[in-house]
Amino acid sequence: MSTSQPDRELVVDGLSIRFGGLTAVESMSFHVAKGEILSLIGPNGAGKTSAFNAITGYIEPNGGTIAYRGIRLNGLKPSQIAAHGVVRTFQKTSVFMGQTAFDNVLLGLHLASRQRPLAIIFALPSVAREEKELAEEARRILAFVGLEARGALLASSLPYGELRLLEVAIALAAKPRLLLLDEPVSGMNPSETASFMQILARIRALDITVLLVEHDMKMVMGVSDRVICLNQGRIIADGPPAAIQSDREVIRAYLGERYTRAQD
Amino acid sequence: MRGKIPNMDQLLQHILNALILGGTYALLGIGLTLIFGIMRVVNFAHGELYAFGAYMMYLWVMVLGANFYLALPLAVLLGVMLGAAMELVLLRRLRGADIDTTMLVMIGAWITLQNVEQMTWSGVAKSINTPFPSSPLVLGSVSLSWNRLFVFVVALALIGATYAVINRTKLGKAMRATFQDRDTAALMGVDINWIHTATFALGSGLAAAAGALLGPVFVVVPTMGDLASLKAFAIVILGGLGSIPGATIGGFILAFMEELGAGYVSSGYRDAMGFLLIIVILLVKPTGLFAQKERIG
Amino acid sequence: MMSRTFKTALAVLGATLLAATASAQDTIKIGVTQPLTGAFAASGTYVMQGAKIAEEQINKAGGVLGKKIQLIVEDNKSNPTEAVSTAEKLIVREKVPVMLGAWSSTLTLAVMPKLEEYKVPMLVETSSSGKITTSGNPYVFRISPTSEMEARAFTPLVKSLGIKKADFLATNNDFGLGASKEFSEMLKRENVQIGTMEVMDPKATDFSAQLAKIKASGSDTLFVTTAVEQITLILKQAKDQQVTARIITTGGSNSPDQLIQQAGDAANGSSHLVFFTPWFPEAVKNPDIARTFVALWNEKKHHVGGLTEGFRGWDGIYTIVEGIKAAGKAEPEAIQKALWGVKVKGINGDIAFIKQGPAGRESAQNVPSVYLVKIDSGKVIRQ
Amino acid sequence: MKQGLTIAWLLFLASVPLWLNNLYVLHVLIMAGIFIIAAMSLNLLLGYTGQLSLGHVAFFGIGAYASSLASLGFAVHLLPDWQVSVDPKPVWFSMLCGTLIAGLCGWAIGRLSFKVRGAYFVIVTVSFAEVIRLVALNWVELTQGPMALNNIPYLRLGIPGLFELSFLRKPANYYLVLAVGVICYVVIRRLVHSRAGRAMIALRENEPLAASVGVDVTRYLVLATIVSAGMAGAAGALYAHYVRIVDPDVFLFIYTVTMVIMVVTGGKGTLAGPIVGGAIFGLLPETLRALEAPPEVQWVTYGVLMVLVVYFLPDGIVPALRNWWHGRSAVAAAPAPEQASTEAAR
Repeated sequence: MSTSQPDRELVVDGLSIRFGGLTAVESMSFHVAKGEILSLIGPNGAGKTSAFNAITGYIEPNGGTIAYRGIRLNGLKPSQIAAHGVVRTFQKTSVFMGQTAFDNVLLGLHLASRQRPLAIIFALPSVAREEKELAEEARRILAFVGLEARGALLASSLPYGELRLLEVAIALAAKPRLLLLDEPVSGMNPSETASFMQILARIRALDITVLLVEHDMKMVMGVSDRVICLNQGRIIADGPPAAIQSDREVIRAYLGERYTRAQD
Repeated sequence: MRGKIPNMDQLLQHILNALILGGTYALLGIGLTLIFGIMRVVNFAHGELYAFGAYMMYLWVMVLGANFYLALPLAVLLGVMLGAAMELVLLRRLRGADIDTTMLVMIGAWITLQNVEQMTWSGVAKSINTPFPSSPLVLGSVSLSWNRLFVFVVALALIGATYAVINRTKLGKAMRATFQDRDTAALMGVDINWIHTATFALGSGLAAAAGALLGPVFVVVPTMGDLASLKAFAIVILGGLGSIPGATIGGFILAFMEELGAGYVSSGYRDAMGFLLIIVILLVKPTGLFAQKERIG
Repeated sequence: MMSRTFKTALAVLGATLLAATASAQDTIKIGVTQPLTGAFAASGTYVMQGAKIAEEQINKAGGVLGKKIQLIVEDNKSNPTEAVSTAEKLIVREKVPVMLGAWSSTLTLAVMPKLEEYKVPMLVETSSSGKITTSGNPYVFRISPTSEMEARAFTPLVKSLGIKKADFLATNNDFGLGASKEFSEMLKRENVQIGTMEVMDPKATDFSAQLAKIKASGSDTLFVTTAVEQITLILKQAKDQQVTARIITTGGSNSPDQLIQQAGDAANGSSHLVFFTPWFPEAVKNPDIARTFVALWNEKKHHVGGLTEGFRGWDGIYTIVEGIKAAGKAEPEAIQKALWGVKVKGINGDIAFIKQGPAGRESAQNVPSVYLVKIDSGKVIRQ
Repeated sequence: MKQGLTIAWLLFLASVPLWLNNLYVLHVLIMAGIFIIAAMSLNLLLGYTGQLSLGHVAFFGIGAYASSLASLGFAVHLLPDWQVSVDPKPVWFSMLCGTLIAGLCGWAIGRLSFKVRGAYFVIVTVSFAEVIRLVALNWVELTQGPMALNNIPYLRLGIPGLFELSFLRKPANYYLVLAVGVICYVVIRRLVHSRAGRAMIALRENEPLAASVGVDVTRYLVLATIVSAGMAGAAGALYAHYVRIVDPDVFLFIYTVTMVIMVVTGGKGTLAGPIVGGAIFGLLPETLRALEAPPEVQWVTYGVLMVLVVYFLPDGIVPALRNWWHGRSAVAAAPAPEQASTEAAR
């Protein structure tokens, strides 16, 4: 088994997902290496988000295994998977709308905190100390994504681009070692996308492995170490961006026209 | 000793009672499940429509002296109108609100309606005269009143009519489409507002019919709707929220459980049967026994 | 209008505390807590109407101690917690020296700790639970019979009615269960076989399951204890299911007139234990008082079916007023002491109290009369 | 500043029995206080985790019954020849039992019922309360059924032979309710400003996202239910030893509805909301009674207010007041950018 190889963070083996009679993912196998940025691409309905949902425990796969650093993730709850360091964002903007940006990040810091219910009720000094540290940490994370000035604003009042940054901040607060980003720049304008790419580079510098699902080919080709192309639930290509760009099957199936469009 | 095997007679009588009771339970359940399935509204005021039907029957027959058979459709019609009015006034502006919000509004409607009834009619129980002979219909060792037989026949007819509306009419087709997928139905040109009003009116009419039928059998009191609501919930949960055949069968199952439970276990826990059933079903098979598709939350 | 609302608001905020200190009053207040809404609304209203008639009569005759009496009526909504609230309000805010209430045993039991707390006597007019007079509350004066007394009064009838086997159907509360218990124990002593003992929710309307079981038990008599609304339905449904056992209702909240009206010919043949027989006032101990009451009741156009409940209010108020007269002042402790000695000619009979409960803390209990009547061809007859 | 305000409020509340010698009003305040505690406990579940539990009165009733039974003692046959009997316990211990048993029931119910959500959850909780009511009504050997548990002893605290505090009179009960209320408030306040409370808020706002950052959904829902049920149980115990009678009617659905109205009107998910709502709806019945309105009017008022609140104050009074206050001060300080951003949000 390839799981034993130390540089393989996440190993997906023979993953199959079906909804009713519909097959979303068919015996898909791939791995994510430590420290890399791996992108999953493919036309709509290719099974990218389904694979994400299976890896992070939101749906139960019909077959195959998912292992993270040798730990089997199948059957674990999303919260348990997050506790192992595998954290995701969502395709549709997903933040805590009724809270301020700062509180959003504070909510995300759940795993970073250690308070026990009884300690909280009796207000032990350790709790107050930790609260202070958490607030500090939340400010740091907000600054990291460039939202330090927005902390006091309600999430619902943030513009779209900043909401997407806030999502990433929430995910970062959960201290991921493997971060799964589901179309993080969809709907962003080119300058927002450019600054997001910079943030991605800084995330990478924190030693966080990234698995990315994205339609924006400029971004995918710009940041990825490796790209996997899916079509109709199957992997049709796997390799460095340059190889994918020139892969005949990818171009034929999907990439060609879309990439040209993205160039415009 | 009356019969040769009295226990057999008792069982037969229980079964007969349960059958008769089940018809009206099903009527209540179908109305509630329709409203939930199509509108996603947990109608806490359902029992009040039931009480309303009974009070309208009382109004026509006992106060205004109308003919019993004429009063019945009139009471149901008034129930339909009240239901339509409630939908237009209370629910229309909450379209798209979450389920808890509509639930709170319906609880408010329930409390208001019940107490307005209490203010109008006072808490004293009313009884309604019927044109049926007072001696019962005797079938061998068991017997039942003509009134209950009439209730059972009309209830079955109304259930049949509801199935026909849902399956045979244009309105029913649009309702089914809305039930499956509201957005797609809207895209296909279904007038969602009209469907919602029609659904709530139909569901309310069925509840009012159950009340108008049972009012003369029992007595009419303002609080009669509470138990009716809770039983309707049990029936609907049993059959799966949104399933009409489920509600039909659920109505009969609940009636049998209550009747046999009271007859052979303990009559004190008769009304607990429904709730125990709800809890057990939801813990074992949360979608109900007859749910058509997975629908949680 | 404005000032009234304002004043009430102040009262609620507690600012009327100064105004509330009793100045020279020109009336003697008597607190009445009855269920005017909720499950027992009908009966509570009748008792209140009977009490109001007594108030009018007493004031017409010059009141008591040279003052008029004034009933302060509070609705306890058939709910024990509300009953406690009404007692609080009557005693603390209205400063009544004596109360009448609270219809059902549960409601009375709820109020009782308040009587002890504030040392105010209460005349109990309807409740039947033995607990009320045996729990050591010296502020309780009960004129209604306990289930046990009712059962004892019934004993001679067991033979004459020829009861061999009896079933019970009782509403699931102190009233119903207490009666089932006392009557079944009494019947067992009389060597009567006990069939099935069924209960029903106080709000239930469908008794088909219970009746099917009762029918199968093959008893000759069915004892039913509940309020008149459920009795009506039971009589009708028993007929539908051809239950042939003789039905006897206990507890005195059975209003035969209302049964005749609402159950029609299903009521025929049923017997009822009542504490007042307005159909033949000559049968009671003080027929003149009974006739006066019936006449006044009809004059007010109150529901004829309410007479058998309404008399309790009359008897209660007359007993209280007698107590105030004997006390010579409208103060709780004096009235409590004086009530022990009163002898009142009431509608039910002569009212006087005997001691019940633990020594030193006895409650007062009257020994009332009990009558059995029968409905025959739509008429109430003596049995 | 904010702390000063809280302390001023507390001092004011503590001073009430000193200047108010109208015992009836004090009684009304005690009852309102007990209901406010129950509403605060419901708010933890409804307001902070967003789960609409319509069986909350069950915990209140369980607390009341458990505490009463422990203080009165009981003997009950669990099997025909297996009798369990408990001797009367001191009232303070009984109240603690009531709280703990209610909390334990909260744990059990939470474990079982959070398998389902939304409409199903609501109906399960309603059914749960009804079943408990029917058990209280029919298990006569334990609960006395409809005959009610009466002569429940009042609380006495003290060291034998030295001093004793007895909670028979109203002022003492008022302080007891106030003390329990403050404790509950402080506990809730600490919880919601901690990791646990943030997890609950996260679940309410966005459950999938909360799970993705590691919030164990069931664990925190159950935790909220335990604390909430325990507090409702404490309120029930206070009620039992104050009113000194408990009957199966304490489980009536209408009390749950009253609590829900209190929380929703005051502002769910705010600390002050249930207190404001509880004060309004705790005092309203007495105000209406003073106005000699028939009792139906009270309920019609409840029903209509409930609908109106959902339409016009969906967040409740407290958030509305807060927004109004913030809006005013913000407009005064820097009108332009604030308005611009609200405009953008629309």
